[in-house]
Formats: sequence, structure tokens, C-alpha cells
Amino acid sequence: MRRPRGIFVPLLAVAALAGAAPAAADATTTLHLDGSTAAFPLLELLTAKYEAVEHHHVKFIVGQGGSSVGITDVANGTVNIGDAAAPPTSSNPAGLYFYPIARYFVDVVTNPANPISNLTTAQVQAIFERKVTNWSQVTGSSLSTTIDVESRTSVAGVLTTFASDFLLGKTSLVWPGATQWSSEALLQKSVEGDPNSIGFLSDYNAITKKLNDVAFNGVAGTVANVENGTYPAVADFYEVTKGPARGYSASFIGWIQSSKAAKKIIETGWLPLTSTKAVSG
Amino acid sequence: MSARERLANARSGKLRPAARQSSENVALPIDNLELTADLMSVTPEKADSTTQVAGTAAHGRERLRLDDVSVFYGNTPAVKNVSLSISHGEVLALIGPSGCGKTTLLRTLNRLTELTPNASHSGQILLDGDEIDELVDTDLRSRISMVFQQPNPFPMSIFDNVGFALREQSRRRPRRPELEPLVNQALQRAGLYEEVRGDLGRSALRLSGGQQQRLCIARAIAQKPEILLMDEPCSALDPRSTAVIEDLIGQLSKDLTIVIVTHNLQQARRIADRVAFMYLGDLVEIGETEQIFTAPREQQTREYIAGVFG
Amino acid sequence: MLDRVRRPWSDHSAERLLGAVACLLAVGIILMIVFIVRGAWPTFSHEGLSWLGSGGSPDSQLGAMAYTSSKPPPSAFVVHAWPLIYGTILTAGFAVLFALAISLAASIFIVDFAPPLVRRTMKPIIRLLAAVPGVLYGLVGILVLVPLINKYLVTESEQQSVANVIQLTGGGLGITIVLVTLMITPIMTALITDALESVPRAWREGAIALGLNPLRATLAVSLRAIRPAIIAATGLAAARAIGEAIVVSMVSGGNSFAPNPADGKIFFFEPVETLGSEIVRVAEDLGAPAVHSTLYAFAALLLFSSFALSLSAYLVKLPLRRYQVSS
Amino acid sequence: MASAEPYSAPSLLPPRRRRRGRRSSLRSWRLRDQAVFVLAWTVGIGLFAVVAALVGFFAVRGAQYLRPDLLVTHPAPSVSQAGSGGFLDAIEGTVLLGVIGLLIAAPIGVTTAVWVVEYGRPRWLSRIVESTVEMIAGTPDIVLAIFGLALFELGVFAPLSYSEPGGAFGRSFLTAGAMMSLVALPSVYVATRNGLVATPRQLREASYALGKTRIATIRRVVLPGIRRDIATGSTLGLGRIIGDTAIVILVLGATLRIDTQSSTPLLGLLRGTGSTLTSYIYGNSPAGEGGAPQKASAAAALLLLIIIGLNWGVGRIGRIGGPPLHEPKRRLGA
Repeated sequence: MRRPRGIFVPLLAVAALAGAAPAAADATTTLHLDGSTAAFPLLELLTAKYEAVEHHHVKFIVGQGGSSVGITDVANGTVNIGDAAAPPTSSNPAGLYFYPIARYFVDVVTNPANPISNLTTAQVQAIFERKVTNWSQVTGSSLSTTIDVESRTSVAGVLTTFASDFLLGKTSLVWPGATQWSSEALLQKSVEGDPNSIGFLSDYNAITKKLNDVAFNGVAGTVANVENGTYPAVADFYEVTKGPARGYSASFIGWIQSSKAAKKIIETGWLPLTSTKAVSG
Repeated sequence: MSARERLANARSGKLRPAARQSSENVALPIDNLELTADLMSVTPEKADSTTQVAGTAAHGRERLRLDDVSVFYGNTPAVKNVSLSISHGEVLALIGPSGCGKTTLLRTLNRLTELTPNASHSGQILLDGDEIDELVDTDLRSRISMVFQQPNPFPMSIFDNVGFALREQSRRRPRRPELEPLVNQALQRAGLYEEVRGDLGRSALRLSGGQQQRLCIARAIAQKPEILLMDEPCSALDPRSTAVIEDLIGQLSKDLTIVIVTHNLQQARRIADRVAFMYLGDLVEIGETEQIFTAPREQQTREYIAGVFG
Repeated sequence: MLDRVRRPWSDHSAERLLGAVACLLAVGIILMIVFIVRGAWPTFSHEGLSWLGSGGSPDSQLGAMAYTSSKPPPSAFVVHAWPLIYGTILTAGFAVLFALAISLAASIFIVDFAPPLVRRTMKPIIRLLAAVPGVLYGLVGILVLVPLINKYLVTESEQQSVANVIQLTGGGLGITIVLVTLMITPIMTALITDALESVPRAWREGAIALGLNPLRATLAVSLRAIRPAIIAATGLAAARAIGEAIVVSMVSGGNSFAPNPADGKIFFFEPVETLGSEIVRVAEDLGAPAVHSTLYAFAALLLFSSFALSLSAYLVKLPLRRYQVSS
Repeated sequence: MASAEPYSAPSLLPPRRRRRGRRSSLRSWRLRDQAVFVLAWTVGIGLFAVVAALVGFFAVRGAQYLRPDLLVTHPAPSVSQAGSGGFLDAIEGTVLLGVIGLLIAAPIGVTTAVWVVEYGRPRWLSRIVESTVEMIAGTPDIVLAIFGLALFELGVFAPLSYSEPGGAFGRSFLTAGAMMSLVALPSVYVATRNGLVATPRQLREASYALGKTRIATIRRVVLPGIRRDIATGSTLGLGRIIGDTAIVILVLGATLRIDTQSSTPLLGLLRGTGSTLTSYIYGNSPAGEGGAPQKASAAAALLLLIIIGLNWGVGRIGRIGGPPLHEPKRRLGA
């Protein structure tokens, strides 16, 4: 009796795939990373470069479960390094070390149809706390429509950074009726499609998209202004380890913080560090 | 008293006008029911004005007339050039071996063949002189009702089954009190009332096979059709139920024209006034029941009746 | 025959083995309940059932939780999930209602009216629609539909009228309902079409032979006969609808607001979040213990609701097997 | 007189133009029926329009952005869309996850269906098993994903992914495949059960009459007879696996590339992490961090193409080989 051949075709496919899988060289160490989706693009670049530098003796697996997932994973010891987009908070498990690897800064953005060039601290606060509801109340805007406030879900690192310098450090000041996006790109799409909206994005996302960057108290959000310390809302990405970094993790983090190659990669979309001091959580 | 004798009584002139009248007196308390209007508009003159064709029975005025009717499935003829005529109040049995086109012919009479995508027919079928293709299909089918080989009660209560056509056909849904007398009457005519009257809300699917088939008959006659088509109504039933249904056919033929397809020669002989024998799509012979069974004209009929083939 | 050489597998042991595999599934379900309830336990033990109630914005409450310590005190677990539960009922309810009407009409069209060629094309199309990954709908929603709604359907005066309560940006209850409807309709249509096709021909033919028009025959007999199948399909679709997370999180307006029916037309433009979409949105904070427990509590609620829906669907269609109608 | 023409003209042909009998006019129908009739046609046409719009949208996007080299290039980390490579790994991940999910779901689904239909004693137990499948079918995938994560992070399951002293990573092709099998299982089960129920009794009786045991009959006669149903159910299940996003993101790790876990050829791959087309689309669309929307559109077009292909395949399966054992009842909602 002939068996149903169709069911066994998949078996062949498995075999084929297994054969095609890259056969790793011997004596390879694998480092597992997991965490921030925001830091993911940067980490992908850095790990790829580091693999090449180390002649493939170190291999990386980089997941993107989200900052908190990465922190939990590293605390549980299921990954070697967690990636975080915000400094440690009191809800983090104890004994974690946060190593800064790069800086990013946050821009306030509006739709190109509403080309506001500058906002003051008071204006930003009034808008995000919903003390003003209409663009006609905002000097510098030619619109007379209702303002759409685009924010992020409560603990997005970018929101924390934005609030640190624009909203007296309190994310809770953001009007609860604001739209709260779970990713930068959703917020960016929303601002792009809605002329009445205002939001904030990390500069890496803001510069690549066709949005209007708003200067803050007369200072434009540029790398130069961040470097000379006039622009606020700057924060770090962190690599997180359980206890002080050791072994391969330590060398990888050290390489990011000090090598020229890493610096070059960071400069493609982020800012190099000014201080490499670790923070323990 | 045999079914045959009862039938003879039923046909003896005296009874028929009364029966006819009764069916007209029960005017449906439902406005807008086209059926009522159709019943009233039937004029005897119109039917009488048509010419007699081969196979016309002596009794009653002509109701249904087939001229050179052929039915096709795709390009294959299933019924070939059949001409016959059916009169008021008679029972016509269609007999013949399997696949001879009896059922197809029957289904053509109320245009049920239209449900088969590739079926078509030629020739003329006239109901009281009107080409049936010119009649609105729903009106035609409420005038020419049908009972199927397998009892097919709907999955609902007995009451809802019998009241089904009355309820669903009218533009306005009649209320239960309006329907009740009509449903009871139909059940009585179908001889089922006594058995089920205590519990009309029971599911029709719980009835026995014979009861189900009588329910289907009640359902078919509840809207007072003029002609009842029956497609081997007893073939799925046991002998006792068959006898009950045959009796019922005798009763019904008082005020209904019945065309019945049957496989069972003895049944045809018991209940029919006239018998038509079909073979491979051809109408071989049609005549009075006794004549067909005792003195068939055609060789094929004789052989079929004698059981040489079939 | 080589089989003969081997010792024949006894029927008894075969039955046991097969039964054991089958029971594995039941064990799996129990495991799932255990794990999810275990994760949700802190919320249940600290909050009882009061977290199902209303009061404040779940977004803010979850946000506050993320900043509590790694060993949060009971007071850190305070959440009032009613806006999310209400949002789930609202979106799923409307979507199921619309999907029911559409899928009934579509099934009738496919089974009874469509010309053979159209029918043959419709069926794979329905199956295709049922298989389209939700994320594709979400993509079209956020890229095309939400900006269109914002531009053409929401007026400035409407935005201004609720400006102090909530903002209308295009995404919201209406578009969410539309997309969820789009996602569950094919499933329902497929199930109802199957059931409709397995209605015995004799019933429909019988009704037509009594002089009913074809549509009336379908409505009065076929649909009535498959009523349990319709209810079952509705139950399954409702289970899918309450659990739809990713698409909802993309187009629902990004705020755990409770839309107010008294607002009339604006009601459908007000943002809304469901239990599932809130899980997706806040999943990044799963590391904070209080958030973890709260999200598991949401998942538990979703799990039990979907179980209840699919279980009642199963029980409703059991008697159908008597008529050999599709189940 | 009584005789009709017994032998008609030799070549009887149907009427050249089929007569259409008069139908009841729509106006004579009940108002509600008229409405339903209009609705039925509107919806029928509307569904066509929705599919056409959806396929059209992604066809245009696909034509714009889908290039053959994307299918054979590994994804690469990059700030710019141009440098981000193709989605070979996502395609491989989709195939691999589908195969693993199906390899688990098909045997369990078929076995369960066989037990329920052919044995099913005690009855209460078979009812429980049946309702379990229904419950699995209704469970939201986000809940399945969370369950998978919680389950496979237990140390017991460490061999399925990899472990550090603290516990198991819990994310791998094996663990995601196990969860995906739950997504595909109801389709396999329902199709198999329908096939079994539709298998004529005579077939089994013929086998019993030859002295075969019940299980031998099932294995040698019944199951081969319904292999088309099983294949159809499996294909539908495969479609559901391929279309799932939540489980991939939470339980497969959604890493950019397929990352093998060790140098052992097959096991290393199965214990490794990766991504699928859906997670690639999600990650590169606004819902993720939106790195490469054009690549996401291209992948979406490809995914839709695969789904269309699968559906076409389901249609074909029923027609392979000889005539089926039972009336081929093509169900939509298996």
C-alpha cells in the first residue's frame, strides 16, 4: 500500500534546510543578547562587525523582545547581555550593571504642513499637558485646528528621555488622552499622515523621515548642538549584564566603548559616548 | 371496500361538485395570496375549448395538456415527444422501468427541472390552456404541488410544516390563529390529524416514515393545489403505511387531479384511473387502467406488465 | 505480506495508545490554564476581582506599575481594566454582528445565487481571505485607511467638541470594527457555507416545489435548519474577535479610552483598546513584576472568555450531527 | 388513439434557445426578502472588491519593491534601507517553522481524530477531547505565545532551546514550532474527522471480513483512503502557521538572521532562533521599529503570493490521483 507521499515531502525540506544551515566553525562562543527594539538596529550592526573583527570566534544571537524582557532575561541568566534604551529603574532586579554604549537624542516633530520652527519649554508643556487644545493658541503655527498629541506607551525609553528635559522629568504629565503608540515608527507614521499632530522621536528616526524638526528654546536638534551641550533630551543605550561584565561580554562591551570601528558605526545614526561609566541597578 | 371502489364512488358525479365547492368556500383569510385569485379565475369554458388529443379520458374537463414534450439533460433526451392530456379529478399513474423518464416528466410539469442547471425542454405544456412557462413559477408550483419519493419533512414542528407554504408564500406572514383551521383541515384530509392532534408542536422528524409522508401530503395540499404530483410516494414505506397512503390518494382524488409515478404495477392498478407506460423516454402507451393491464395494445407494454423486463 | 511477520498490534493496546495521545491535548489545555493563572496570581490575590471594575485609565495605571520596585507592594497592583473589557466587548460585539450579516448574505449568495463560475471562484477567495495574515490588514489600515478617515470623516468641530477629553486622529473604534469584521467574516462565511451546502437537497427542493421563491426557500428552511451551525460559527468568530491583538493595536487610536455612545457619530472615531491590544502595546514592560502579573490577568480573562465561547459553540452544534448537517 | 409515437425521430435535439420560464418578480417578494436579495449580491460583489483591492495593493507594492535577489540574500543590519539585504532567512524560517509545526500537529491531529471517531470510549472523555480541540481553535495566538514563553523558560525544557545556569532561553524553532502546532492542529483534526466520518462503512466491513483487526483496518484501509483530507487539513494548517505573527515574535526570538545554537548540524538549527516573513513584515513595518518599509511591502507581497499558492494547492489536492473513496465533499472551513 502506498503511503500518502504528500506528508513526507516536508521531511525532505527539513533535511535540505539542515544541510543549508551555516555550519559553525569549531571553538566558537555564542553570546546571547535580547532587549530593546529601539537599540536593535544598532546592536545588529555592532555584532556583525564584531563577529568579523574576531574572525568569527564569537557569534551573536540578538533578539528583540523589548527593554524589559531583555532586563528580565539577563537577570534570570537566560541571556548574556540585555539591551536597554533607558537607565535602570527601581523595578529592575538588583545586581545588574548598565554599560552605556551610545547616545541618542529626542526631537519634537510636527507634520511638514505645520512647519513650526521653534517651541519654548512652556509651549511644549502646555501642548503635552493639554492646556492648549488648538494650534491657533500656539504662536508660530498658521493652523487653527485641534492639536493631536502623539505620545508613546508609558515606559518607552524615548518618552522618559523626552520628559526628562521637556516635562520636568514626569512622564505622568503627558495628557492621558494623548495617543500612545507602542513604537517609534507608528508614531512617525501617524505624524506623517496627520497635519494637526505633534510628537517626539529619537533623532535616528526623525532625520530619516520627512517630518518637521522643531527647535527647542531656539536650539535646533542637531549633532553639533548635542556635542556642544546646548541641546537637551539626550540619553544612552545600555548593555546590561548580571554582575560586572566578564569574559566575552566584557570584551564586546569594551570594544563598543573604545574601538574606532564601533565609533564609526555609531556615528551613522547615533552619537558616541562622552562617558563610559557603568551604572548599577 | 377497496380503494378502487372508493375511487369509483368518488368519481360518480354526485360527489365532485360538492367537493369542488368546499374547496372554494374555504376562502383563505390571507390577503394578497395570489393562489386564491388563481383558484377563482379558473373558467371551465377555457379548458373545454381545447381540442382533444390522444389519450384524453372521457371524464372531467381537461386540466393539463402536453404537446410533443421532450426534456433534455444537456444534449441527452430523457423524455421524448410525449403528448398526453390529464383531466380534472383523475388519477394518472406513470409506470415504466427505472430511468425511463417518468420522474423527469413529472418534475417538468411544475418546472422543478429548472433547478437542474443543464435541463431544458421543448414542446408545450398547458395548464388550463396556459403555457406553464408563461406562468410565474411560484404561482405554478402552488397550483401544481408535489410529494417526493423520500419523505422530506422540514426540521420544524408538525404545525409549521403544514402551515409552511401558506405562511411563507404570502407577502404578509399570517398569524397562527389564522392558520390553525387551514392546518387542521389539511391534516384531516391527509388522515394524520387524529394521530398528531395532541401535539402539533412536536418535531416533524420524530414521526414515523409513513406519518412523515402523510405530513408531506398534508403540507402539499394545505395551500389547495389543483394538481398533485407524487413521485413514488410509497417506495420508502412499509406495506401498512403504503396501504394508508393509497387510501388517502383515493380520498384526495375527489377534488384533486393526481399524477403519480410508481414502480409498483399493482399499486398503479389499485389506485389509477388511467395508466401511462413509458420506456426509454418514450410514452409507449396510455389508456384506462383496466385496458392497460388486461388488453395492452403495444408489445412492450404487454411484456413489461408480464414481467419480461423491468 | 510483511505485516504477518510482525506481531499484530492488538486492538486493545492501540486504542489505549491513541486515547493517550488524544488526552495529551486536554492535559495541554490544563497546563495552559495553570501557567497563565499562575502568572496572573499576584493580581488576583491583591486585587480580588476589583480589577475588572472601572476607574482611571489603564494606560496610566500600567505606566505607574512599570516604575514600581522589583518586589512591588500590593498597592502597586492597582488596575481598573473596565475600559479594556468594555473595548473588547464593543469591538468584538459590533464586528461579530456585522460579520454575521455579511457572512449570511455571502453564504446565501455563494450557495444559492452565484452562477457556477462565480461560485467556483468565490470559494477559494473566501479561503484566501481567511488565510490573509492579520498584520497585512493592519499595514493597510495604518498606511491608508486611518489617514483617510482623519482627513475626510472627522471634522474639525467634532475634534474641538471633545478636545478636553480625548483626541480624534482617525484611528479608533470604527476602523477597528471594520478590520476585525474583515478578519472574522471569511471564517464565518466558510463555516456557514459548509453548513448550508450540507442541508439536504430535499428540504430546499421541497420548499420550492411548494411554490416558494428560491430565496424564501433558503431563508425559511435552510437557514432555520443550520441555526445551530450559525450560532457555533458566531461563537468561534467571537473568540477570534476578542483575541485579535496585533491589528487592533495598530489602528485602534492608541489610548485605552472608553468610547461614549452618547457622543453619536464621534463614538466611532474615539480611540479604544482591547485586552489583547493592550498586551501587545505594553508587552515591552513585561519585565516589571506588577505589569507582568497584570498582563497575565488580561490573558487569563481572554483565555477564559474564548474557552467559554468556543465551548458553547461546540455544545450548540452537537445536536446538528443528527441531521448529518456539517458541524 | 391511445398510442403515442413509440419511436421518435432518430435525432432528437434540445431546443436551440433554452426557454426561461417566467420567474416571480422581485417586487412580489416580501420587503425583507428583497433587502436580503440585494444584500446578498452586494456582499458577493463586495467581497470580490475587497480581495481585488488587497491583492492589487500588494501586487503594486510587490511589483515596485520585490526583486528576485531579495529572495536569496541574507538580511543585513543597516541604518539605510538599501543596505538591509533581502529576506532569505525569513523565508527559510517560515518554511522551517511550518514544517516543524506540521510535523507535530499532523500526527497528533490525525491520531486524535482517529481515536475520537473510531474508538471514542468512554464517551465523556471523547467529548472532552473534542471540546479541547475547539478551545484550542478559539484561543487567541497572543495567549498561546505568552503561554509558550512561560512554559519553555522552565529548566526542564532547556534542551529545546539552550540554557544558562538561570534557566532556559525558551526561544527556538523547536519551542515556537511546538506552539505553532497548536495553531495548525484544529485544521488537521477537523479535516481528518470529516474524512473519517464520510468513509463508507462497507469499506471497513470488507476489511474486517478479511480478518483484519480494527487498528490494522484503520492503518491500511481507512487512513490511506482519506489521505487527501489529511493533506488538505495540513495545508490549511500550514497556512495558519505561516500567517501567525505573535508566536514568532515572542517564542521564536525574531532575530534578524537564523542563528544556530551549536555546530551540530540539525539540532543546532532547531535549537536556534530566527524570524519568519510575518515577523519580518511586522518588524520592518511601523508596528515594529519600521526599519525598511519597502522591504516589508515586498515581503508582504511574497507572503500573499505564498498564501494564494497554498490555497490553490488545497484546491488541487482534492483532484490528485484516482477517484476518492467517499464523495469529495469540499469543505471551506476545515
